[in-house]
Amino acid sequence: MSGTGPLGAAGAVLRRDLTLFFRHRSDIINPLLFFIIVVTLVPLGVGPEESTLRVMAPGVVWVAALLAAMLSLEGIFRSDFDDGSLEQLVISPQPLALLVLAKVFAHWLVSGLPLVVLGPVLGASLFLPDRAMGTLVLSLLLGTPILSLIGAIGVALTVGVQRGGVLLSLLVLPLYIPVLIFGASAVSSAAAGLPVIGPLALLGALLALALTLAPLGAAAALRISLS
Amino acid sequence: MKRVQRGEVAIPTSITRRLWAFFHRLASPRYFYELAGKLVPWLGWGTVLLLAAGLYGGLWFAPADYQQGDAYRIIFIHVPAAWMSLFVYVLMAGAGFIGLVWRIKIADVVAKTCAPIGASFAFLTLCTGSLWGKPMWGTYWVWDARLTSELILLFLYLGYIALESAIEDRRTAARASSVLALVGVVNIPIIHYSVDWWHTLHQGPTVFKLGGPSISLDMLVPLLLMTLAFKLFFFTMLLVRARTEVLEREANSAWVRETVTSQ
Amino acid sequence: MTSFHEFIHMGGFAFYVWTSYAIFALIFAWNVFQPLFHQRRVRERLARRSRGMPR
Amino acid sequence: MGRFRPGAETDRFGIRIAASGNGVHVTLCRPGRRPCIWLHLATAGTVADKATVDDRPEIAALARRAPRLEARALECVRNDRVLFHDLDAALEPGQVLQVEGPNGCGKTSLLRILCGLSLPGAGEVYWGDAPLPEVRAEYYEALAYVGHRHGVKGELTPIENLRFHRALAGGTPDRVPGDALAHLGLEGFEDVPCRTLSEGQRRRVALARLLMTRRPLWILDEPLTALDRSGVAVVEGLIRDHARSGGMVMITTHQAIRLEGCVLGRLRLGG
Repeated sequence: MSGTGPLGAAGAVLRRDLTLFFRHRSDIINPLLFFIIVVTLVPLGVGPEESTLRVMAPGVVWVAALLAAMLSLEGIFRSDFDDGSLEQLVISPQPLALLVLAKVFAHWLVSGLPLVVLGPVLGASLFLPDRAMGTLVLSLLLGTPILSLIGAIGVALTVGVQRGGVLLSLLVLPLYIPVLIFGASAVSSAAAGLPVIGPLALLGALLALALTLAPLGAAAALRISLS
Repeated sequence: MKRVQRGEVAIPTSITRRLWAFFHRLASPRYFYELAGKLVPWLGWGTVLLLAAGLYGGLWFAPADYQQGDAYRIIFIHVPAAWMSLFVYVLMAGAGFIGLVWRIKIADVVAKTCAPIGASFAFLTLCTGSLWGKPMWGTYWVWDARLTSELILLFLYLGYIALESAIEDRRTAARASSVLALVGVVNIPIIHYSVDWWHTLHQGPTVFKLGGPSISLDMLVPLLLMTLAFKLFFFTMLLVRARTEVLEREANSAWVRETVTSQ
Repeated sequence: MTSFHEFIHMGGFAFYVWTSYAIFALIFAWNVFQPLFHQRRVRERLARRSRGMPR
Repeated sequence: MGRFRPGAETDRFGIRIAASGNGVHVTLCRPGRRPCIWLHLATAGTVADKATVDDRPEIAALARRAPRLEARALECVRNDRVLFHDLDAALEPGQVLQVEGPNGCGKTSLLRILCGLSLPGAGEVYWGDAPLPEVRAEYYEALAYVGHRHGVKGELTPIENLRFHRALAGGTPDRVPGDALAHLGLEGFEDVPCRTLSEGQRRRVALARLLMTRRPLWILDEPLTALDRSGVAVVEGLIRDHARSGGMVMITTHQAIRLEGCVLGRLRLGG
């Protein structure tokens, strides 16, 4: 076997990124702390009454998850760009889109999945009814990969720009709106006992679209940003 | 001329060759600069005429609406601006795509100069929309599906302009923002659908029919005139901005030095 | 529209209609004059630069 | 801390987290099946490392296409400054081409264009008489590039860096990470995170990548920076061996490199 094929390379990228993330824990922990803090700010601002918080719970948890996911996007390409290993990825014979998908998957495992796990805990703190917990987890499970995938395109576009953080949020947030709408409405429908299959199906469709197109877009954006 | 059988269209090769030659020459910045220079006055006067006719028709000639009285006259700038803001974004994405794939410099120039005009249209749509909302819905801003989509479109424009100006190298900036415009144009229908879906979910469909069941002719004519006027205005200012951009990009070439110092 | 007074009054919605058209005029004016000023500035900069280093 | 032996059968189900000398690895063991490493955060010496390559086929023969790099009428403009214009260059197997020129004359830009990383303003790069965009995958199988930013991850150890590079690059494996590092004078530093190494040592780890897979074309952007005398000698030896066995090297450096018995071409850039 003359060296590993594309899948081997993608696996190597995934393992390397996970190793890097686990050796540099602060990149993982900070967005999660941000997620928790933002959600705890809401009752302080709006008032602790259960009635108001219960109505706002789905929206608050989803907006906080979206912001936390966006905060951690820098970690996908920034360190590779700084030390030059991003160029090695671009000139490797393996398809760049697949390597980007591996990097985004590693980033999601480290930043998106914890949001899914933390979601119900914070939902409960906002008096989200128990019957909505399942839908909250499912909607976050479908939604956070889309956030990472679309965010990867934004990060790939702004990787060459110094202080690209604010610019990244301006590019990426409008594209996050459909995910927010479907995610939050799925959870609020569940809270109200309404059927949730509609918004969740639409989230699944967005995920399918993002999974197929986003890596190609991010790969093209990377080649452009590096040139 | 080859005998044309029924049902088979034979475009004489001379026309296709001339068409291709035209586009090919258009790609050369100098030819584009001169052609644009000749077109701008004509388009400018056309815009002025159409605007005058449209405004006269819309503000003076058209009857008051049976529901809203004269407040509806804002549509004569609100609706054309909304259509144009979407049209310009799609045009920008198309020009970006051409520039990205075939590396035609003029396409990048057109894409870059489209953005500010499109953004101003989107902003105009939002302002007139909220001013129109006050008499109709009682508040300046209501999370109506169309207004929210327009607001998001404005953010897409601002994101495009911010990315274009953030990257120093001109060519990289053009190619990066073309990718962003393509991603944006794919997302516009999704955003539009999701906002409509979200709107109907929370507030139910707002029944708003423009001026009764069917818009009367003397309302429709000014609207079409204004839409044409907006389109012509857009192309005029696009060419003006594009000529400046061409001058800047071709600053090193001799013809630019000559045209700049000749005036 | 019959009289000029009615035209100004706009059936009670004068403020909204005319503010909208004022913003419309402002935005169109900006769209017309900003590029023209920019073009003049660019021409002057390029003229100075090309006179500065005649090739 | 037992050394991990792949392939050992286990009868009980569970996740074993073994912290070995250089990090943690999490192994998923399933009864009756080989334990599959679910999260492999560090690598103990696994069997796969000991791959040795006995025969050394002629390097140039590795490229599917007749290995010949050529640039025709290249032009590069960096924010309105023309760095070079109408530039032609060619590189044949067995040749070393040194790109010289003052700082800021576009040496790095030229190399990045030849690597296909950035687009030339005008002109075209040919690999085996075919334009680069058409044979991009083939070209990248034949190219090894060490740029100004050498691409060594500070958090990983040299061994991990090289192993990752080999998995990424694919192609016929040449030396084993341990040997490559030893060749570059990095014995004893194999398991130390690269951020604790000096800049010169990190540069050596990057250059050790060249020994990991056999590539006909090397493009090195100032490989001698931060290297001491012994490092420079090692790199010159690498280039000499590579060129002698039919490989091609394009190098930018300010120091004069001594390459006896190799065809050394010079390409002058900038005034």
